[in-house]
Amino acid sequence: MDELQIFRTGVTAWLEANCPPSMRTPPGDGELVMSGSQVEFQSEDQRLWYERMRDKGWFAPGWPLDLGGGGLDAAHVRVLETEMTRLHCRPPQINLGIWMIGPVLLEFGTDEQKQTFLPPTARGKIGWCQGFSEPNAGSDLASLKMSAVQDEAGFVVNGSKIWTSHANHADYMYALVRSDNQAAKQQGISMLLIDMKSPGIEVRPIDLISGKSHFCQVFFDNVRVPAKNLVGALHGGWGVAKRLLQHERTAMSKFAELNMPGPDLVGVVRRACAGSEGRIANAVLRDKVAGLEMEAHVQRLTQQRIVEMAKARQDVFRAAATMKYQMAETEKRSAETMVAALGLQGLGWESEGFSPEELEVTRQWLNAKSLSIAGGSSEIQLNIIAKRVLGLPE
Amino acid sequence: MDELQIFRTGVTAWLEANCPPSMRTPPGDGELVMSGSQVEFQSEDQRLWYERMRDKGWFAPGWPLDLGGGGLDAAHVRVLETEMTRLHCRPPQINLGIWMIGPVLLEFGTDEQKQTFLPPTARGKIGWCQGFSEPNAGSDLASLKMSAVQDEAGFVVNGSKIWTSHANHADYMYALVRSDNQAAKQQGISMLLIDMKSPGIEVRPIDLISGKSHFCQVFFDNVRVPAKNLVGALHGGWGVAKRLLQHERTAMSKFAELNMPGPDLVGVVRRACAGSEGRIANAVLRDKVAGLEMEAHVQRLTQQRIVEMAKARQDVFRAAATMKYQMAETEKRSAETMVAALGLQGLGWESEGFSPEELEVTRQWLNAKSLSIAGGSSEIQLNIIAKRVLGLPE
Amino acid sequence: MAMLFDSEQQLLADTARDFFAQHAPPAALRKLRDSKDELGYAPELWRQMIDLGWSAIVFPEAHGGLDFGYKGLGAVFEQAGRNLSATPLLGTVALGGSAVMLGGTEAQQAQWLPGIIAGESLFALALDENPRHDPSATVMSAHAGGDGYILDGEKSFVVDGGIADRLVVVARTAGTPGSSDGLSLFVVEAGSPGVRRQRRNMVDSRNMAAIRFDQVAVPAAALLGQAGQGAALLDAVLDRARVCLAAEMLGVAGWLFDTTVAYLKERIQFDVAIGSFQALQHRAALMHVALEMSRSAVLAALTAIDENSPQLPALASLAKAKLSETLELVSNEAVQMHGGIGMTDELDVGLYLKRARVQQQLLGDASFHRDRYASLLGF
Amino acid sequence: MAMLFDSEQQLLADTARDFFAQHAPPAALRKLRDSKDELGYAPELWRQMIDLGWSAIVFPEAHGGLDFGYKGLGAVFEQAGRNLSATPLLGTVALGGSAVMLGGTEAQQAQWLPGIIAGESLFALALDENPRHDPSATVMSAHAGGDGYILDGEKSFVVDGGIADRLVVVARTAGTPGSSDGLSLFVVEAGSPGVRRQRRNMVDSRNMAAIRFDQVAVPAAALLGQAGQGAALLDAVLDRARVCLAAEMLGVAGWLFDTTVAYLKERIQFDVAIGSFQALQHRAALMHVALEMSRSAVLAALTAIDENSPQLPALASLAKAKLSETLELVSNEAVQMHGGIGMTDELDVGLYLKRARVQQQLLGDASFHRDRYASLLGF
Repeated sequence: MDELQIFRTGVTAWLEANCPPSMRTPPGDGELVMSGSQVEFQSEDQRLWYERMRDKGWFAPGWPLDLGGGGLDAAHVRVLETEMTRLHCRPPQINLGIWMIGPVLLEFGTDEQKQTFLPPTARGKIGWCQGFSEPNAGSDLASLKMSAVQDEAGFVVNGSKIWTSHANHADYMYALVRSDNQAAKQQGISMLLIDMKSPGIEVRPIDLISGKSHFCQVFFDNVRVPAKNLVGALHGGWGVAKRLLQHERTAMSKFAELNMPGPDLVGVVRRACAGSEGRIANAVLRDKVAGLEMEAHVQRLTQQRIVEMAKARQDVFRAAATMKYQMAETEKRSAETMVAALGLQGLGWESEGFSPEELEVTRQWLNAKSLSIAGGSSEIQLNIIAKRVLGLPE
Repeated sequence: MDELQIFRTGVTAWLEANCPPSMRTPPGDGELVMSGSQVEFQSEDQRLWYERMRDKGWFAPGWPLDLGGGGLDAAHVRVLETEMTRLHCRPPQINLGIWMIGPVLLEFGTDEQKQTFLPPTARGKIGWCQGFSEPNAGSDLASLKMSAVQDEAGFVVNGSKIWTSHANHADYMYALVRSDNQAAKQQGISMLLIDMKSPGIEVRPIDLISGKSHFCQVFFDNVRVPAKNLVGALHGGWGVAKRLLQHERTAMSKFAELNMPGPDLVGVVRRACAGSEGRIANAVLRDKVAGLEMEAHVQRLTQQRIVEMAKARQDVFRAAATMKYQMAETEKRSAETMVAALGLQGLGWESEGFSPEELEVTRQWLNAKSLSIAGGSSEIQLNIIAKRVLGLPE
Repeated sequence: MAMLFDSEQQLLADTARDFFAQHAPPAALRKLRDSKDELGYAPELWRQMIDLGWSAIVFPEAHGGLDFGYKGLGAVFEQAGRNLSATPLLGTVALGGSAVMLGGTEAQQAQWLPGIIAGESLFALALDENPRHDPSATVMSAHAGGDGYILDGEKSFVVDGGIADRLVVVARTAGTPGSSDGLSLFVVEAGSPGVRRQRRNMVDSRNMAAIRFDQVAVPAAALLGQAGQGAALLDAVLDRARVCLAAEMLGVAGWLFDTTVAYLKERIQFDVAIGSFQALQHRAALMHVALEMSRSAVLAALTAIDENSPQLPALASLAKAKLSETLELVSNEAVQMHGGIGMTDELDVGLYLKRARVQQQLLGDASFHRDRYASLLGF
Repeated sequence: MAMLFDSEQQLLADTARDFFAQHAPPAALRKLRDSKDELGYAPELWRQMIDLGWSAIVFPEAHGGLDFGYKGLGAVFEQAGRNLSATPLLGTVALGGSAVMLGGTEAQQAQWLPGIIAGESLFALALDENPRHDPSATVMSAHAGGDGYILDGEKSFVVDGGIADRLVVVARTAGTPGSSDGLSLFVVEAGSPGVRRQRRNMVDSRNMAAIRFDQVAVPAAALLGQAGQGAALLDAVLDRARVCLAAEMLGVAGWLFDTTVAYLKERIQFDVAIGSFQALQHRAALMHVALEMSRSAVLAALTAIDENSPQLPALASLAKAKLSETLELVSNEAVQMHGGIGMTDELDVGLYLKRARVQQQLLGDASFHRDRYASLLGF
């Protein structure tokens, strides 16, 4: 048995002993712990699981031991993740500090920044939020306008960030700001770490068309940020951000499998339109559902093909560039089809007369609209395919 | 009874006496007479009807009497047309000379041009074809390249025209040529009348994906055109052409109703998928056919609305700009649906085993592809709507 | 001119446009929603509409109406739709009022129409028992009893059902569910013993109620038309309401489209207005095509009502189906083209999206009406 | 690696690509068409393919095959599709050969497979009696008689039916049309008394025949598998052929797409390449998405054959349906984006469009396979 195998055996044993059974079920909406200075637990099991993983250094298993991490190399981290997935362990906590800004600080941060921010982040003491998007900088992120004017002590920040998840509970924000108005778009941007308790910050939660959300808009009115909180070079924030967004993609793909599966198309339509032997009674609807299930099927197959191509060291870009568009559009159409199949019963907002599943279908329908907007809109995806895959001219 | 009413009564009586019953049925494919120096008749009735209308001066009822026309004003022409439609009289002949270049010569032509070309055209002695499109100038007509170099005697023409209907039977072509290479696109174009018997002209009929066609490609190799055959000002051909294309639109709308109706969607699908009581058995197909019939229905209603708006002197552009796109796309989808409903029986090319209707469905399916290409592609229609109706920016 | 408004109708449309924009814009609906208003509409607004004569438009002069036709009423519906104005117009006039007018005896009309016109009475049509519209599926029963009928059953989705004082109830006096034979219509006092109503909170805040009828006794005079022969009457009523609803949907789609085109011109990304991107231009153009076709369908159907055309059923289904498709397209594109901001409750686009889906389902969705259209045309 | 070609399969694909491009490009099909060639394929091409071993790919080594699997065969089909190459591969190998291999006894395999592999014998599957594929609708009868069976009936569309010397005929020994019980498969000599064949001229010039069987006597040894139990065998054969056909369609779609993208880059209108117009870019991108999804579906289904996966029926329907949809999209866009020139017979795009529609219909169109997929998944 090699060393990695021994490690795996140990991890499995430890997880089985320390991860409470209730933490080995898919988390419901809002059932994951957001770490930070004001962490809240919904159950004793949640708290136990959180503290045990924290004390093991496994919030950030790949970070150095002296920075509060688990000190594991990539191969060992993968073993830990694989075993957690296999045993259905929930992540003990969620923190953008660990997934996104942490790795960037490890790469670009000053020693002081590493010492100041990484150990408490790894121990769940600092909750982070991300300040990138602005009301007038969506698909065109580099057009952001939030200004940071330098003075002797650091920066004075004015402007607004939007779509900031959990900003109302976060301790720090890593933010892109415009530090040079004269430079070309991408060249005048810096990344700052901003204490959310600074005077001049106002956080306003955003209501979505589907109801309450974890998104916020954050307003900055002459907020002071010390010079030592600049990450990377002055005006070099765009490069740092691009690196950070790579981590985001990795993190997203990890979390994609996490969520409790929503209402499923076939089940919902079948219950709404029950025919004989479990079939969908309405032939037109059945044809439509079959078409959508097939779209979901080919995209799962394509996902599998991409994984195999990557393993075989083939260029995956041609295939991979299609996934976001395909998934978003299929998911939106499936949600529309569920609502249509439920009829008015799929269009309730709250209270009596609607089942939890029906209300969930409605919420999912509305939420699904964001799939083709957030994280690179469908239009951007098509542009990328046209230009970078097909090589069509400007 | 006013004068117009008296005229109407006379017209009706004359038509009933002179239009043979067989000329009062919808013309089949290729059953209309193309006039010109080599006119051919398929029946004695065709010849009779042709000669009677010619002698009446009603090939070109609105042209002056001294130019071979009928000498009628617009109101009387309308009465004649209305009565012909009402009595289902076929047009006695088809000639672009009457519908398109004739009116333009009346407006822009020199006296000599009028005297030379209009009387014989009105009597069916000159058949015309239109030389506008070129292999590399489709949607972007103004980028045409066929060159006309001036010398003392007139012009020397080199290049090629494509999509020229009936060029192989025509006596003359009215053509757009590039007379000035240096000028801006639209400013270097002239219109010439070209004798198709000139040395250096080669006409090659075009086979379409649906089979034989009346389209040709015409090649010009140092073809000489006398100076007197220039229509309008030198380099002023673009303005003349724009005017001419307005006549084309009028003519097209007149001829739109003419053609023998093709296979009808409901009938074809119903026969292919017969259910009980004349219904379409396959629910999915039925739903699709209903959707397409509805599209055809709303476009007929919109057509009617446009007519009413025009009568009420309202601006019809917002509504009218939609029609070409809507009709082309609906027709194409209907044709696809008929082919799909017929299965392999809708995909025969010739000979035994396929009924005439089935072969007609196949031809119509292939021909329909041109509806969104010719006469302003669907993309051009959408551009027009976006820019000129909605005012979206460049 | 079948497909145009005449000058009086146009005047009415203009008046309605200004009226709703001023007195009942989307902000008014938002307020009703956020305050969880019990009524779900503003009685003072309805009073103003009464004063403008809008409750009287379609009814005969003999009973105090204006006899101005459904085309006029459609003009009002379109503008109400454009502003998401909460009014009892659909339940009281298009559904309930039409039922009384078309099915009632002179005496019944005299009994109920003046109250509707004067704003003293609100009506609703209690029909749908399932989440998907299907009149022939009616299970609710009415059998002879007392000095009239005893009604028993449950209605799941009754537009304006919670605020109406009188309910036109569709019940089965004969036949079996699935057949349109045996249906009858009754006018029932909402306060009758055995009637229990529960408000349903829809995603679009439209007034909707579930109503349970527990052995509810009504007099014989409550019957509209012939017992067991109600299907034809019901169809006539529904087609009128479907067309009015389609007109309302045209207003919703029109607002969404205009707002989106305006946004395309104003929103800057990559240093240019996003409306300069050809892909978005073509999609905007497709919406325009759909909207022009939709307008023709609505106008033709409204005219068919007023001309008593035998084409009405087909045109009503055409209008409802086409508007449902157009609205699905336009509402989805509106959200997508607005990007992130389109996902927020703060922007009105979301309100229109939600209203759109409820309208699509009400009185039969596109699929229902495609099927009906095909049946009517015999294929 | 279920979704990739291994190095041997890739080598085969590369060889096939070069081979068909060189020896059987679209111009070759055009020549067969314009000369109204009686055979509809070039025997010398088939001979070369035999020499390359392509008729042997899927068959067991025991009978002279290569036992290389359908994934390899799929690679050949894709390239044949890309070039519109006219070959007897579908009828002889994917349909007829699969039937003998899957349904034949050792003796039957030994009797027929070597002939197929050596190019001495051409097969076809005589199944469809209607213009729309529907195996259970089979009416053609086979009843015991002579020293075997007497076949009677008519097959409307038999791929390669006119050139085959042996026909695998699906006939009903029991049961009624509409049921899949009672079907049986027989290998019939095409020259048997009572067999009359008529070539059908399809829009895509694909080899197709109508075949009449008039009291055709076959020996008992002509039966493949169990009498009356042929449905499962037939399904297994059809699924293999459907997947091979889907691979061929992938080649057709790929050619159309590549050709169109190249044209978008080269065609100048309004002084720029039309491929710079964003509306066309987005439509090209949509085609790319559809093609990538299609490739995954074909590879997964080919793999499922070779791995004897219980998922094969669903994956075969998935592949055939998805490729039918993709091909309809891509072929229509190819014509539209080529503009006027796309309407001419001179351009090859039209040949691919026509081939596409015939492929879409063959062995079940998208609608057939969506329905089958839903049934297989139990909804």
